[in-house]
Parts: sequence; structure tokens; C-alpha cells
Amino acid sequence: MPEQTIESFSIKRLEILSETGDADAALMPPLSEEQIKELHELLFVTRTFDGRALNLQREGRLGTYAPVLGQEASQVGSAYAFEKTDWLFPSFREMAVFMTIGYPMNMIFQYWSGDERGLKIPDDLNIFPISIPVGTHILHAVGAAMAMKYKGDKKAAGVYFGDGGTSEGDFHEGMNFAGTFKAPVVFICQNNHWAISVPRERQTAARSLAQKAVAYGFEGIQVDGNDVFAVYKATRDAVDKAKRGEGPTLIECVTYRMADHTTADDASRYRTKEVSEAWKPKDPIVRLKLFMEKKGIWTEAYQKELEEKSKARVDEWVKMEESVEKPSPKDMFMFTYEKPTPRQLKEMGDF
Amino acid sequence: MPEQTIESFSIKRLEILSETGDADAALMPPLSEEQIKELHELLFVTRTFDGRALNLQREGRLGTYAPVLGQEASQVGSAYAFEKTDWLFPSFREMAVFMTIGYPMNMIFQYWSGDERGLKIPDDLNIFPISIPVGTHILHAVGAAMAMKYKGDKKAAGVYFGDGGTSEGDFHEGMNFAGTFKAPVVFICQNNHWAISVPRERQTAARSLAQKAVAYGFEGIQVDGNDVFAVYKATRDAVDKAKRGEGPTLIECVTYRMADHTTADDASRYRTKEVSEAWKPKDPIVRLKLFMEKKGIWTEAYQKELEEKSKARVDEWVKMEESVEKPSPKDMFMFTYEKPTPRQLKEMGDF
Amino acid sequence: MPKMNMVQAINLALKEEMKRDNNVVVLGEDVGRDGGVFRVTEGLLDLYGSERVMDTPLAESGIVGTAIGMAAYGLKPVAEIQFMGFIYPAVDQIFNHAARIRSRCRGRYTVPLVIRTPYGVGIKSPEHHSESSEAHFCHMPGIKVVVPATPYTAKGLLISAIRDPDTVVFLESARLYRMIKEDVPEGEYTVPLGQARIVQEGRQVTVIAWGSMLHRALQAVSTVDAEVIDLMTLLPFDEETVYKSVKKTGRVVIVQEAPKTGGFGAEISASIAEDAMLYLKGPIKRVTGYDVVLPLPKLEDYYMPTVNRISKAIEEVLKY
Amino acid sequence: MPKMNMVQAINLALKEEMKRDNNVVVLGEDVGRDGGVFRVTEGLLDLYGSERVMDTPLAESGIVGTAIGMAAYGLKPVAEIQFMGFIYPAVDQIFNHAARIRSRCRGRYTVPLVIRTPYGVGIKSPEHHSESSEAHFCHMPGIKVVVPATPYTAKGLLISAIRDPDTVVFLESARLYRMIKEDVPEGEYTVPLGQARIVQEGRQVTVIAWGSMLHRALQAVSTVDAEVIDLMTLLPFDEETVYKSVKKTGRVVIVQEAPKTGGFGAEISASIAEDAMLYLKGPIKRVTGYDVVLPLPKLEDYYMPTVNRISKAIEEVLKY
Ligand SMILES: Cc1ncc(C[n+]2csc(CCOP(=O)(O)OP(=O)(O)O)c2C)c(N)n1
Ligand SMILES: Cc1ncc(C[n+]2csc(CCOP(=O)(O)OP(=O)(O)O)c2C)c(N)n1
Ligand SMILES: [Mg+2]
Ligand SMILES: [Mg+2]
Repeated sequence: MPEQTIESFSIKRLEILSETGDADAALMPPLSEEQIKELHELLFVTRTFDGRALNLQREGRLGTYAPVLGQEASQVGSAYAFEKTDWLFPSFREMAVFMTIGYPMNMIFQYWSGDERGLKIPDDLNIFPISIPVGTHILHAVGAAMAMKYKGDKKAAGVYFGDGGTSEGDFHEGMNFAGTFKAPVVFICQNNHWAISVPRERQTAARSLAQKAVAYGFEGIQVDGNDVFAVYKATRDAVDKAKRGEGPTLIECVTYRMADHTTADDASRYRTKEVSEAWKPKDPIVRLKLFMEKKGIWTEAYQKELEEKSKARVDEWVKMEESVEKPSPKDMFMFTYEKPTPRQLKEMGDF
Repeated sequence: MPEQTIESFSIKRLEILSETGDADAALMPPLSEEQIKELHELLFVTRTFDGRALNLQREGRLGTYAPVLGQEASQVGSAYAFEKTDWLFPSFREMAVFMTIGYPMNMIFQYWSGDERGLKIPDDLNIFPISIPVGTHILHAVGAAMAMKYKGDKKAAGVYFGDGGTSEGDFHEGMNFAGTFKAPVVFICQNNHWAISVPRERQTAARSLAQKAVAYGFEGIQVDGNDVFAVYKATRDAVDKAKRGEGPTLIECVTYRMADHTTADDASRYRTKEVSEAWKPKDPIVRLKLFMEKKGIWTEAYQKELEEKSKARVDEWVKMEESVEKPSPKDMFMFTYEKPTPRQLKEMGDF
Repeated sequence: MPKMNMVQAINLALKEEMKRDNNVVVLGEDVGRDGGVFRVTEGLLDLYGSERVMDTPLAESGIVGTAIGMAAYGLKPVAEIQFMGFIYPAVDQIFNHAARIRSRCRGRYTVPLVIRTPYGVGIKSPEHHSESSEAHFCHMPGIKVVVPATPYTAKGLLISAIRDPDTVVFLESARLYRMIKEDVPEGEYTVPLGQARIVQEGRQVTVIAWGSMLHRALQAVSTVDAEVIDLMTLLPFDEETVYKSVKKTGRVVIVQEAPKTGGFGAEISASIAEDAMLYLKGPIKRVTGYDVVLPLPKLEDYYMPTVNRISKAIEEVLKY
Repeated sequence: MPKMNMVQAINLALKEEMKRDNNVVVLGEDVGRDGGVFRVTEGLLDLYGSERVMDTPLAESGIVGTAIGMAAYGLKPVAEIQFMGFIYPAVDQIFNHAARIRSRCRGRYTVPLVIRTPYGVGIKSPEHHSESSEAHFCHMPGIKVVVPATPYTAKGLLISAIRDPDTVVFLESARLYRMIKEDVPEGEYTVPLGQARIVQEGRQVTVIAWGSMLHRALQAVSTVDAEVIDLMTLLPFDEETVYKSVKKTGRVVIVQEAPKTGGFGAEISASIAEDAMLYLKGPIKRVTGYDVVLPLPKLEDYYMPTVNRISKAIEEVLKY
């Protein structure tokens, strides 16, 4: 009995919408015109929001901010595939996810201005607060999914992280728990090719991130992350599968971080302009626009209206954010525990 | 451009020596008769050592002990494939590894009796001390391998861990660093089917542990861990590959923990006798003996001599261990830092 | 009333709380079929099934991190870390998440989680099986730290911990597990968190201890008119009870199993030196483990505070 | 002599030590091409190449764990953790291995490793970018903890740390990085570990601080005859210098940026209360961060000890 092959795997990549705006009819998910327009609007208003955030930061009105430019389709397409009762677990760059679920975006401005109250999640939204320590929140999503399963709730959890996040031990432990307990969770990895200055190839020797699922005995799939239809379809399939009790899925959305890592970063130190220029033709919004144009649902007038509407919404969020009262120093003490400790009460006397 | 397959992988399993003692001639590594006898002796004396350790523990002369029964071939076959200048990183069950490299086994008794001095590694042996926290020492092996590469030393590192160890974050981070830096390291996973009471199937949903290498972009291979030739060949190939600068390999040795997890454990609480009985015919020593018999290098006389010699060696180690002076309480303070701190010097005044 | 050791008392608390509340689940390494390496979770699997008593993969950050997700979703997980020496991979989840999620989202999500783990020297185990690292957890606002010293209080404190709305690190002295038996009522009772217990009243010296050290402290005071305080909750600790006693006695000895430097004894001493200094008659003494890497069993008895060392410290402070 | 800020001084120490000794290597997230998010490792990649200045995958346990292996093999790694709030995944490697390997094998292998990380409030950053968790590391025999407060000492201490045969956790106040400039000589000099520095002599009160708090302490004492001690090394701390000063002044204020409970200030206070109590005229005051989850930038200035709070504490102890 010599050498024998005991297992074989293959990793698939899904693309639906070409750079020229043509969709593969066989794979195209059932989306109405209204829904397609909604997706387009979500992409667009996110980009407007994102640009404004950069401006506000430059004016000193926000703190450090992590732009989402270029990755909007990975986030909108995936978040759109969940239901309102599902639970989402964002990392720190998921502005488009918050947008898609209808989060009060003035509060996101508030958060980035350095105010915890921006993450006081409204009761009717099931999204976790922004998690800064890379990869760590993956376990929370898995745990929540295990709880959903235990409770018999027909829900799924979705968790967002980057290519860098796949290197952390918590990614591994989360993926492994999810596989072992067949938890209803969808792992959404935005491979935007960079973890601050570290390029994707130096993050891991694996040729795809999707193939990391092999280690945990469940399916991994790569999608064109700038193709909102492909992202939506892959996520939707994974959510449905999770709810059927068939366990987790890893989705690698291949996209690109078009901007600096954050406003504290200067990407020109470690990458040339050319490499990001090369990604411009793949822009998720351009591509969807071409598709809509071909379908006759994109017109100059529609675009103009969208731009005005987006600007107005963002203006409104900025205004709302700026009208918020300053937090009280006493707030520091109010959420450490359910009730302040005797020592905290004494300390509060300073204010 | 619809769904396409972007990657394909397959996992191989290597077996050379059958349960009836027949070896696959095409795969058989070039081992002399002397070497084969040496392997057999190493397996046998380890088993003698292991049995004695259990007895000593029962008599209260050792503390908790982790028996190696059933896994000898995985350890002897792999350790035998390294050179003396290579560095090995054991977990806590690697008695056969220590035996194979010629470690003073009286010191291993001394260690399990609760005395650090048993791990004062002789200067001419490159083995790390026993590491108890599961999976954590994997990173040390990878770091040492990175250092070997940096220094231009033609060496490899070998690291031992169990099926349970593959679940820890440090396994993941170590595998990923090794892949990324193409470190000359061989990962030797003894899948003995149990992590204390947790069976292999509940440790991960992956069908093999070898396939976990896919996540890191390098080769993983499964071998029959009770087949000393297969283990030797796979390890030797991996060591050579590492030294050629071609990076790491994961070897899954499929074996079985025939005894309790440790002397503090009672395996009958969580597994039936039958399941371990089923592994008896696969015993690594029986199998090698049948092979040697067929080759005419095993005789009753040889066996008798081996038994006597093994017993004598183990007796000698026990005697040596028991003649060791008690450690001094002051020893506690001598190895925390290179030099005791002023506070420690004060504390030492108590003794 | 049945006499129980600490293993039995804790086991009973788990059984009763799981019966009372379906949201209480147990997870960890070997907690199911094996009943835990110390048998603390024995019988839970048979009573409540593998969906509620989860044998997890071997990954401490995974255990605590998923438990955080469960807690935020509405369960009340009781996670076991097999030995305190293996809790460190979970420190990130405990410090950066369990302690902070309430604050991060201003109370929308909370983490009512209990992390149980055996600690301490005294069972002749291999390396990393004897740590008492409570001080690390006591320097992290957002979590609570509880260390019972007796079967009765262990049950009542664990019930309080499970019902507590915040994350509680619950430390069980492995040396005490089967050392003492005492009356432990079946059925519900609680011992409140944040309150110390005066085990013995006295006037000459205040001896403060927790967990396994309490019993050595009690042995050491047999011939002295000492007030002995069992701290029980370390974070937040019961300053009032401590200061009241110090005001009465004017002398303090603190006994801690962990290495001296940076141990929790330092916080108690510093608090007294700040808020009750004027009542002190002399130095505050700490009797602690030494500042060394914890030795293997052959030397572990030398490492731990002995009754003799405690007595000597008491004698010394009585000189003032 | 060139004037340098702390970033430049530390950068210079790294350059010089790497030039002197081929075994010194640098690893961490973004330490190579990017030169570190604070530019502390700027220029090293160009000087010494990517084999010695390693951009690692995003994994803190991996960084410290592999660095331990490198150190044991004979290198002298300087590992960077991008922010102290991200050091927790590496705590297991630091506590269970870096601190213990020497002891585990009785000195056959050692871990001459430096772990550098920026700490502290004051750069208006997101959550987890403002921690000062030095106390956790000060309760771990086997490692050393160093916190420089000035560019000159930073360079000299880092050179000592790199040459030290044990693992050193080296904490750099992000707030100080570019705040102060002072003369820093090029070329070799060391500032010894384990020794405190009297920044200002005085007779009425001893003010003890480290890192960023030193400068606030100095501001607060401008009108008082205070002795100000810059601790520099926290573990092991220079008891002699501290006690000598306390004996002289009889009054103590300790300033620490971390939350109060269980912070390193407690150890200093407790040590004094134990070994120098009889020289004290009144309570030992700690001025510290509050016992809360560290707030985001809008409230961070309220969290930190202010000059005003330090002054008030000094006034109070001066009453005795
Ligand atoms: C545990 C941890 N280590 C380091 C950091 C600092 N840091 C913030 S983002 C980042 C890179 C993240 O890369 P990736 O996961 O690919 O996400 P992306 O930024 O590309 O969205 C790093 C190193 C952190 N936040 N958490
Ligand atoms: C980090 C850590 N967690 C828990 C333990 C307790 N423990 C010791 S061995 C073991 C099981 C190990 O299983 P495996 O890795 O398969 O090795 P085996 O015991 O089968 O050789 C556990 C849970 C430990 N030593 N380290
Ligand atoms: Mg990225
Ligand atoms: Mg095993």
C-alpha cells in the first residue's frame, strides 16, 4: 500500500459582472430593478460619506479614520444578503456595512470623532460595535452563531475582516470552532491586498485566502469583491446554507484598498501609484453603472439626482453629529460595570 | 467569466511497512541492517522506559507522567531523520524523541519527579526543554528556523505536537510564519486521536490534519504513524527539502494513544476498551519485528538480549536518578534572571 | 445538611443554576464526558446534554472569545480554563473584549460571563499548573475577580457570579478542592460579590487573605488576638471592611500566594497606606510567594507562604 | 551634540546596535518598508535589508513567539508590538516562555529579547491605542520592564536592554515621542537597567513617576521643594533610591497613568509601607488614571492624571 491520495480539494472563484458591465445570466441572482438601484445607491452614498469623512478629518473635526474607498461592493453586496434578524460583526473599516443595514450614519461620524456614544447601537439593529483588535471579533461571531443554534433561532452571523486578519490566532480558533460546531456563520474576508504596509503576498504563502477553509473542513470560495452581484450571490448562498444547518462558509472578496490605510497612514511610503491605478478600471461603482446603463436604468438625470440626494444625506449626518452635546466626564464611569463600584463613585467626585 | 476553479490540492498518505511486516520496496528508505536494528532497539527501550515510569509513578517516586505507549514509531522514526546539529522542539510526550537523540534518560526521570535540573540540556544536544502549554512551542521552532536561515546555517528545526495542538492559535501563527518566511522547519503532528478526553473528530471538522498545510501554502502529508519506515522517510524528505531552502512541511503521523492521557487521567471515563484494542494489531514494534524476522535479523536470542539490555539501561537510569542530591531551595532564585535581583537576594535570606 | 468539599459545592451550584436557567451553558476543554480534569463539571453532560455542556477544541482564546459572543447574544456561559497557567492566550479576549464591550457600545451589549479556573500551588503538578495570577485580572476595570476559600462560600459566590451582569473571573484553589468539607445547603443561596467576610474577630492585628492562603492564615493566628478577613472578591475589593478592621487593630499582615512584586497584596497595602494610614501602628507586612519562576514540585513547598512565615510576620507587626 | 526627540533617539540606538552586532534583528508589523507607524524603525530596512528587518504577518503571539526562538538560537531580536493594546495576544509567550525558558532548562537556553511597544494616552487615537498596562508585566518574575521618559535615557536604556541577557519589555510613551527634544550623543553609551534617576533633589516630598507622567510631575512640583524620581526600570525597581529619598522627605506621591487599582504604583507604595514606613509622616498618595475602561479621545484628557491633580496630592501630603 504505497503513497495514495486521501483527499482532494478545489477552490472556486465567482465572477458575475464584468468590468464592461455585462452580467453572466446563468449566475445572476434574482434581484429586481429596485434592488439593483438600491445597491447602486448604497455604493454611491457610502463613497460620498467616505470622502466627506476624509475632509472632516483633514479639518480636524474627526480623529483617525479608516476609509473604505474601493471596497464598497464587498461590503454592500454581502451585508445586503443578510436579514435584519441576523447578526453582523464588523471590523473597523465597515462603513458600507453600517450604511447597508440602515445605521444612523451621524453616529458613525460621532464615533470617529472620538465619542463612544456613536456605537450605542439602536435596539432594532443587530450589529456589534466596531472592533479594533484585528481578527479578535471573529470569535464573537462564532459564539453568537453557536448560541443561535442552541436557541433554535433561524439566524446567521456574518463577520468581516481583512487579509491581515487571517494571520491572527483568533481567526484560526474561530474558523475551527465554527467547523467543529457547524455554527451558522459566514466569514467575509475582504482581501484588499494590504495590511497597512504589508502586501498580501507577505501575509501568507497561501495563493488564495479562500483555501484557508480547507484547514477547517468547510467550504471556502473566492469572489470578485468589486462585483456586487457576485458578492451578494456568494453571501446569500452561504447565509441560506448556514440557516439550513449546513455550517459555515469562508468568502474571500478580492478587492483593493484604494486609499491610505487610515488618515494616519501615508501609503506612498510603501506602494507606487501605478499599482493602485491598475485597480481603477475594476471600480465597483463604475461597473454597476455600466450594467445599469445597458439595462436602461441608469441615466444622467438619475445620476444627478443620486448625487444631490447623497450629498444632502451626508450633510444632514454631519449636521446631526455636530449638534450633539459633549460627553460628560462622568460618562467614563457609567459603563465599566453595570453599576459603578464604590471606588469609582469616589473617583467620580473629581467631576 | 463564470465560476472557475482557481486552485486544486490533494493530500497524500504514505505507508511502507504493512501490519504483517512487509515493506514496499519502491518506497523503502535506504536503511542498513544496523540502522534498522537501532530503530527497533530505540522503540523497544522507550517502551521499557515508559512502563517503568508508570510503575515509578504508582509508587509515588515520580509525579504526573505522560506515557508514550503506542506512539513510539512516530517519534523514533522522525527524530532519527534529523542530524545532530538540527534543533528539536518537543512537547511533553516526546520520551522517544529524547531517547533517539541520546538524551541522558535519568534526567528525564528526574524531570518527571519534579526537578527542573532534569531539563538542563547537555551542551552537545540541540533539543529544547519540554514545553507544557499546548502548541505554544511551535513558534519557537519557527523562530529558530528563521534564525538558521538568517545565519546561513544548513540546519533544520523539527517540532512535535498533537492533534489537540493544531487547534491553538500559536499553531496557526507558527505555520503561517513558516510559510511566509520559507523557514527550514518540519512540523510533526502526532495525531494520536485524543486530546485528553476529546476525540480527534471533535477537535476539528477537517478530515485530515495534513490538509491544514493548505492554509499556509506548503505541503502537508499524512503517514502511518505506527510505521517507522514511513515516518522516517517522510521526515527525512522534509528535512532535506528544508535544507535545500524549499521551506516547511507538515507531517501528520496517524497513531494512537494506547494509555491514559497522563497518570492523572482515567481514559475509561470517555472511551471504551474496544476502541483502543482495535489499534493493537497496528503496534509499531510488532510490525517492525515481523519485518526483521522475515529479513532474518530478528531471533529469539536477539530479543532476549534486547530485553535484558533495555531493562539494564532503564535500571541504571533509575539508579542514577535516585542518587541525585535534592535541589536546594536557593535554586529557585538562581535561574529567574541571569543574576538575582536585589529583592531576590533579600528573599533568599529565608533559606 | 450535606457535608461537601469545594468540588462538590461548585458542581452543585452549576447543576442548580443550569436547572433554573436554560441560558446557562458550560464550555471548555474536557468539561463534558470527562467531567473536567478535577471533576467539577461531572454529571452535567448527562443532565443537560452536549448542546449545553460543550467539549471545545483545545484553544483558550477560542473558549473565552466564543463565550463572549454567546453572552452578548443572551446566554450565560460558564467557561472553564483547565489551569490558570493556560489562561494567558485568553487574556486578550478578557481584557480587550469581555471587560470593554459594555463600555464600547454604551450598554447595548453586555458580557455576563463566568470564567472558572483552578489556580495555585499544591497538587504536585507539572509546570504551569500552579499559577496564581489573580493580580493581572485585578488591574482590568470592567471585570470582577472572585476567589472562594470554602465550599459554602464557593457555591454562593458562584451563583452570584453566574447571575452577575458583568464578566467574573472565578478562581478555584486546586489545593482546596478536596481539602475541606463543610455544610453546604442544597438549593438556592447567594454570597454577594464585593463583600469580604470576617472569619474571626480580633483586636491586635488584621490578617487579610483569600483562597488557599486563608487556611494558612487561620493556622498562624491560633495564639493571637487577630482579626482574619477572607477577601472573597478581589475586584472590586471591600475597602470598607478592610479599613474598619485596620482602624481597630492598627496592624496589618496580607497573605498572598502569588509572587510578591505587583501582586494583589500590593493594592490592599497601598490602599491602606493611602486611606487608613493614620490608624497604623507600624509597617504593613506582606507574606507572599517569592519573586521567582514557580518551581516544579520538588521545591514548591518552599515557594509557598508557610504558616511559620505568616506567624513571623504577625510577630513582627505586633512589635509596634 | 545633536538635539533629538525620542523617536530619533530610539532609532539611533537601533541603528548603532545593529551595526555593532549582526545578531541584532528587528521584527514586527510594518517595521520594514513603512519604518513603523511612528517611524521608529525608519531607515533600518535600507541599511540592513529585509532579512534583518522583518515585516511579519499580523500576529502578535507569532512575533514574540518566533522572536523567542530566534533569541534562544543566538540572535538578539528587537520585536515591535504596534500598540500596547495589542500586546495581549503575546502575553502567553511572554509569561509562559520568555520569562521562564532560562529557568526551565537551568540556563542552557536564554531569551535575550527586547519587546518594544508604544503606550499611553495622548495621541487622540481609536480604542486600544492608549493603554498603559505595565503593571501586568511587572508581576512576572523573569522579565524586566523599562519605561524611558526622555530621549537621552531612552537611547541609553534601549542599548542596555538589547545587551541584557534577559527579556526586556520596553515601553515608549507615544505622547512623548515628539514632545521633547534634548541633546543625545551619537555613539555608544548606556543607561543601566534597575537604577532610578533623581531628576530633581528636594527635601519635602518624594514624587515618583515614569514615562509620560514624569513631565507632568515635574510641572506640578515647580513651587515645591520636591525630590522627583524617574523610575526608568520598573521591574526590578530601584528600591534603594526610593527608600533613601523617602527617608529624607517622609512624604510620597506616586504618579501613574494606568488605572489605579492594581497598578504599579501600588507596588511602590506597598514596598514603602513595608520597608520604610517608620520614616513616613503621612499617607502615601497615588495619582493615577481612573478605574474605568479607557475613554475615546473626547474624554481622554479627563482620564489622565493632570498637573492639577498631582499638585493637589502634593499639597495634601504636605499637610502632615
Ligand atoms: C491585534 C492588532 N494588531 C495590530 C493592529 C494595528 N492594525 C490596525 S489595522 C492593521 C492592518 C489590518 O489589515 P487587514 O486585516 O488586511 O485589514 P484592512 O486594514 O486592510 O482593512 C493593523 C496592523 C490592530 N488593530 N490589532
Ligand atoms: C495551552 C494549554 N491548554 C491546556 C492544557 C492542558 N492539556 C495538557 S495536554 C492536553 C491535551 C493535548 O492533546 P494533544 O495536543 O492531542 O496531545 P496528546 O496529549 O494527545 O499528546 C491538554 C488539554 C495545556 N497543557 N496547555
Ligand atoms: Mg487588508
Ligand atoms: Mg492527541
